[in-house]
Amino acid sequence: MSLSTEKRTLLCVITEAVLEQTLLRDLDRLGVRGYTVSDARGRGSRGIRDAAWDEAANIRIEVICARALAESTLEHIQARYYANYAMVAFLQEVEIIRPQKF
Amino acid sequence: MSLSTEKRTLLCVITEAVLEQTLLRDLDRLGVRGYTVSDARGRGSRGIRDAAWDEAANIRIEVICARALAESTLEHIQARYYANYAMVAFLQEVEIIRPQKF
Amino acid sequence: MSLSTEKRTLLCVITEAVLEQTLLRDLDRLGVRGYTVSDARGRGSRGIRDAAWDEAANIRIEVICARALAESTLEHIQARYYANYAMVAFLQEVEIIRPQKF
Amino acid sequence: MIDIVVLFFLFGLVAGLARSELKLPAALYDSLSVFLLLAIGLKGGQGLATAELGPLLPQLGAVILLGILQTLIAFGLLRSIVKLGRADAASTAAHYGSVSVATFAVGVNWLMTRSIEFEPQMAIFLAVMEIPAIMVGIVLARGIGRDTDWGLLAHEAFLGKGVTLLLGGMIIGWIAGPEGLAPIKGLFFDLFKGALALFLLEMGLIVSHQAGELRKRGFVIIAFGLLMPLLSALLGLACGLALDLSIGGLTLLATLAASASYIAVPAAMRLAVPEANPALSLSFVLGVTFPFNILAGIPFYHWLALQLTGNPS
Amino acid sequence: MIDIVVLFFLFGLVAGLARSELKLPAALYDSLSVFLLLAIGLKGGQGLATAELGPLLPQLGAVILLGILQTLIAFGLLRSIVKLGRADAASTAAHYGSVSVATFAVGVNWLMTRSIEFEPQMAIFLAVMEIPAIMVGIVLARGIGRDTDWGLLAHEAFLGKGVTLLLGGMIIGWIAGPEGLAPIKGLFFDLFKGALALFLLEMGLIVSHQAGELRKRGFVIIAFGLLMPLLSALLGLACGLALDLSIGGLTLLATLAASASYIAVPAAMRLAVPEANPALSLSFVLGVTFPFNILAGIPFYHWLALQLTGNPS
Amino acid sequence: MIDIVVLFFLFGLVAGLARSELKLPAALYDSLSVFLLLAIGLKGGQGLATAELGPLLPQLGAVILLGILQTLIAFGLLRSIVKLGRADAASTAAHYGSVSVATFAVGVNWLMTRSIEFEPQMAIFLAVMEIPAIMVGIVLARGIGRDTDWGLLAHEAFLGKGVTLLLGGMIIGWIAGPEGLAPIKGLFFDLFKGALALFLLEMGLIVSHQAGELRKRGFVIIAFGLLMPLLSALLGLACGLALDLSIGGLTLLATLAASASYIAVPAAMRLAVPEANPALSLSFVLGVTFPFNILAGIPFYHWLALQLTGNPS
Ligand SMILES: Nc1ncnc2c1ncn2[C@@H]1O[C@H](COP(=O)(O)O)[C@@H](O)[C@H]1O
Ligand SMILES: Nc1ncnc2c1ncn2[C@@H]1O[C@H](COP(=O)(O)O)[C@@H](O)[C@H]1O
Ligand SMILES: Nc1ncnc2c1ncn2[C@@H]1O[C@H](COP(=O)(O)O)[C@@H](O)[C@H]1O
Ligand code: NA
Ligand code: NA
Ligand code: NA
Repeated sequence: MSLSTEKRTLLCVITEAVLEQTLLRDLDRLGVRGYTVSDARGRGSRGIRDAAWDEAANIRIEVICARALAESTLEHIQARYYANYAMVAFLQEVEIIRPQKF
Repeated sequence: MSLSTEKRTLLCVITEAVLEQTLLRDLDRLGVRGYTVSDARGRGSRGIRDAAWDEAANIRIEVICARALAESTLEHIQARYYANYAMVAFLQEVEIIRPQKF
Repeated sequence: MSLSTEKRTLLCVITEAVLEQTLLRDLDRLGVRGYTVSDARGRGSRGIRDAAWDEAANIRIEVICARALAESTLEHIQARYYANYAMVAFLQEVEIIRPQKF
Repeated sequence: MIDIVVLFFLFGLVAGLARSELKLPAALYDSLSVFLLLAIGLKGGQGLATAELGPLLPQLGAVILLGILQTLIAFGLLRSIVKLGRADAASTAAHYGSVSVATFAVGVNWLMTRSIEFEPQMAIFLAVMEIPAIMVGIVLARGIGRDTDWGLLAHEAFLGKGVTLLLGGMIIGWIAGPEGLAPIKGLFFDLFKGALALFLLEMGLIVSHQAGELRKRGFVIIAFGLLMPLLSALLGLACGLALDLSIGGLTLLATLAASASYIAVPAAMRLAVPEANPALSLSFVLGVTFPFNILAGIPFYHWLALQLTGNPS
Repeated sequence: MIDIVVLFFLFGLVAGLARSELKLPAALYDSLSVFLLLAIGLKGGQGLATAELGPLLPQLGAVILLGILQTLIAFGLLRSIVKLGRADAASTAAHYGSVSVATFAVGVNWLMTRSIEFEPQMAIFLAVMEIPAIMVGIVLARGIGRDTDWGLLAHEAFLGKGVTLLLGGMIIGWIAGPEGLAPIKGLFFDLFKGALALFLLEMGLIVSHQAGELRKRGFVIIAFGLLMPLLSALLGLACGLALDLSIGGLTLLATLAASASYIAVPAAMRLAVPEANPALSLSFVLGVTFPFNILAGIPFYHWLALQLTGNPS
Repeated sequence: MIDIVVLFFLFGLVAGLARSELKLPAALYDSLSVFLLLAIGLKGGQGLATAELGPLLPQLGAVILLGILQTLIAFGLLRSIVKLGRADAASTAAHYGSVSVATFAVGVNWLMTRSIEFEPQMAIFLAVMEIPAIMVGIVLARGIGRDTDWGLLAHEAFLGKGVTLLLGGMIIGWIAGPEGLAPIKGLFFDLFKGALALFLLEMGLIVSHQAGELRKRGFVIIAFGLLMPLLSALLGLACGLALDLSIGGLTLLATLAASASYIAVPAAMRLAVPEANPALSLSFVLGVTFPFNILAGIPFYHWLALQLTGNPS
């Protein structure tokens, strides 16, 4: 007998630490009910970001929500930040067990 | 020619840092053979947890294992912790190449 | 109307922190265009790695790229490091919206 | 005049309330707390090296009883007057029956600044009073014997970070004595007040985050958060008189009694009484009692000690 | 001889260029910057406690104008001669119109080492000059009123970490005065130079990472990065003469003017003018101006101050 | 009496064995190790500023040979008597041929506490002896020329964090001399012992984690872990006598020889000889040799030095 799960979408955004407060405010405004943030470093088209100091640090934001909200949030982020910031974002399917929560 | 991979399930639990030792002991007892922990912060139904001090810090635990074990572990966690702790958990499919390891 | 996304593969490697520079050099050489690194701790077949000091710390490397490159990178890593290092790696499907970037 | 370390607390509080972006690295806060615990332990142990240990055991018994008594009283008040549920009342009561290292450090600093002596065993009292309230709180929440893992809890209590550092520091200080400690005096004693100032800056920031919770429940939290430490301080003074402590010792024991834990107890209660709401307990302890004690309580307890011993200076 | 703290900077620079694996923990760098900001604020506030505050307001007006003027000049030069785009020119100009705490600290250290007095309000100048250039830079990039969230920006500017710590430290120092600060002198004053040395070690490492960008654009960056601080220093000296500052004060105001921000401004510009390339601005500021100021600029500005006041020692 | 810093080590060890929840923030441990390396380097460099450098080059040659010899002897013993595989024997031997900064710091502290002078170049010996054993270990594991990336390894060796900080500190100390260092003495010299104490507290915790491995292999690890440092100390004393060192210098060179690396070498071996088991080498080094050296070895090597020079005090 297998656990009854529901599908949700995980949106993951990796970007400059300086954007943290701004992005979290955006998420609030877009109706996201929860998020998780962790510290990271990395390399991409905008060069090496080694977290040696705040200017060069990355964060990793994860949001679990309904597909539609994940997509609209990603679209908002794309329109507003992709051009000017070191940023990568992707979507994944996840299974959760408290559907009313997300 | 593509790499031969096998499917496993990734269980990810985001919760209060104070639970770390307790949860890891539970995982041990439930038969999990490995896990990865990292530090995080976030927001959810139990408010903002900004990791300014230990009380307000989150962790992110990842376990890769067989579907059945992931489900039973998640069920155990749900039964024991969901009611009283800031906690989110989800499952994902992953592909691995050393099936005997997980 | 749903967002038009493309599929890519996320390769995630969890391993000893001492390998960081070596692995990132390997990724460069294998043609990977970006990666994200974060700090972690954990337990596996090589025992507890609690990050109390550098020797016992883990890292978590994520690479988003085309399936073929993810597989060949994983094969390289397997051949070169699996036998002697604390290491776990897995693949996942992700959806992205700037296909030329990955 | 207001002590310099308290000014740092107020600075953090105001900066936090003004929503400044000021943030100390978590590792700095952690490091400072390790430092303060060790320094307090070393100082206490050094004193013990030259003190008589004979009367210590009964004294420890007395302060343990003091902590238990406070917990029971707090539980009674929280159930009957504040009308909290069983779990929340038990958990909050445990916070008040235990002690706060930061409050103790401010008290020590207050006395040192005024060159008022106190007994070296105060640091042991601090270590010893951290624990019993936790046990009592759990029993109050659960009754005895129901699915609590006491082994685990005893481990948490006796081998938690705070108690380990205090006791370890004390034993080192006791073995080494003043002479043996001389080489590390430059770090652990000369920088104590500066480190305490920085620590209180972060405490101010943390306390400022309690404002939301406070606004929600308001009056009742403020009332209990002010009255309980006063009541506890009186019990502490009574206990101190019975133990024949000096003025400094009386002041510190009153401070210890009046102080409420916000590190060891919340962590233990989170695990042992998970259905209690940690934000509620912390709004009492951090939102009201901690600031009250360091801003007004300590001088007042000293004044009370003077009155009670017939030494009104 | 070269100051010891500057040797630490050179060490970091060389280690970084040689690709050493040397790295300081990020939390240490953060903690040191909190420490330096607080210490500078405390020292300034302590001085203010005994100074006349009458002439302060017009002085603040003067240094704010100085910062705005520098920003405008830098913008003009960057647009017309360096041929940067509007956003990059505006952003880089804001860096130069603002100030660098690390450069200021090296200047203070340079003067203290030589027992040269300076006015206590220099620390206020530092806090006040951090902000206006940010506003001007944004207006230069965008024009007035177009989708900038000024409320947010004012918040960033006045409640950013740097300004909060400087002002908080100053107010504490001012309230407590020299006597009140005595207990924390051991941490904040006696260890100032050692902490600055460690901080500059990391700065050297950070500056070494600018080498790539520098090599790419080379000459024009070096030219502007050297000339702009010289020009600014002259403006600073003129302003200082008008304010009737002492030799030490003149040197420090020239240093402040010559210095360019690499913490507060990059963060603010990143949010307010995102299309500007942060690596470009930092290659000017960190790759050229910062090292120039601490290696050669400060003694030179002092020499200039002596000449201008007819005190050639 | 036992040194205060060693008491901190024992405290950490006991707390770890008792499974206390005591943990220092990783950033604090890292910061302390940066601090200790810099301080040792500065102190050494300061001494060199006033010393004759003529005899230095042959001395460096001698201690390099000493390190190589130790590595070869350890390899022989580990292969023939302990019966380790080639990779494990080579890797462990490299640990013993190299040196431990923490052990050296405890030795320096031991001598300073007793006002025993030693040659300033000991800090250079420390830096120089870190590296050759790594090279020898790799050759022993692999033979020459087989797929080792020597360029990379040389980089690791000469530009690793430890060597960079030691050499950088030494050069700064040498340029600045005692006078130039005066402003940062408050941080780097006055707090040295306190910082070492905190560092050893964490070392105690780390060593306590070796208990499991030790229990598994037991006797042979303890035997080699005790005998090898004694043998090495004798070689070190012989070398020191040949170099005509003072009593303090003899003691420190014996300590250096007896010490085994647990930072630089494990990291290098992990990359260069990955098939060696790092837990095995560390159980020798941290489980036995490090505690032995700081608890009993150093005073014993000093006593031997006195005997050998005919100075039995
Ligand atoms: N292909 C990738 N896979 C994983 N992370 C990436 C990738 N590309 C970029 N990143 C991360 O995203 C950040 C910004 O990327 P970019 O905008 O390309 O500079 C980098 O600093 C990395 O942390
Ligand atoms: N929708 C979500 N997406 C990602 N992380 C979340 C979400 N909701 C909650 N979290 C994380 O889980 C923690 C506990 O959530 P909660 O129990 O809802 O307070 C939060 O502090 C966040 O770190
Ligand atoms: N089943 C697992 N699930 C998640 N992480 C794992 C698992 N097994 C191992 N790890 C992580 O990978 C590291 C190396 O694993 P190992 O090589 O098995 O010692 C561990 O320290 C963990 O951080
Ligand atoms: Na109490
Ligand atoms: Na400027
Ligand atoms: Na050795």
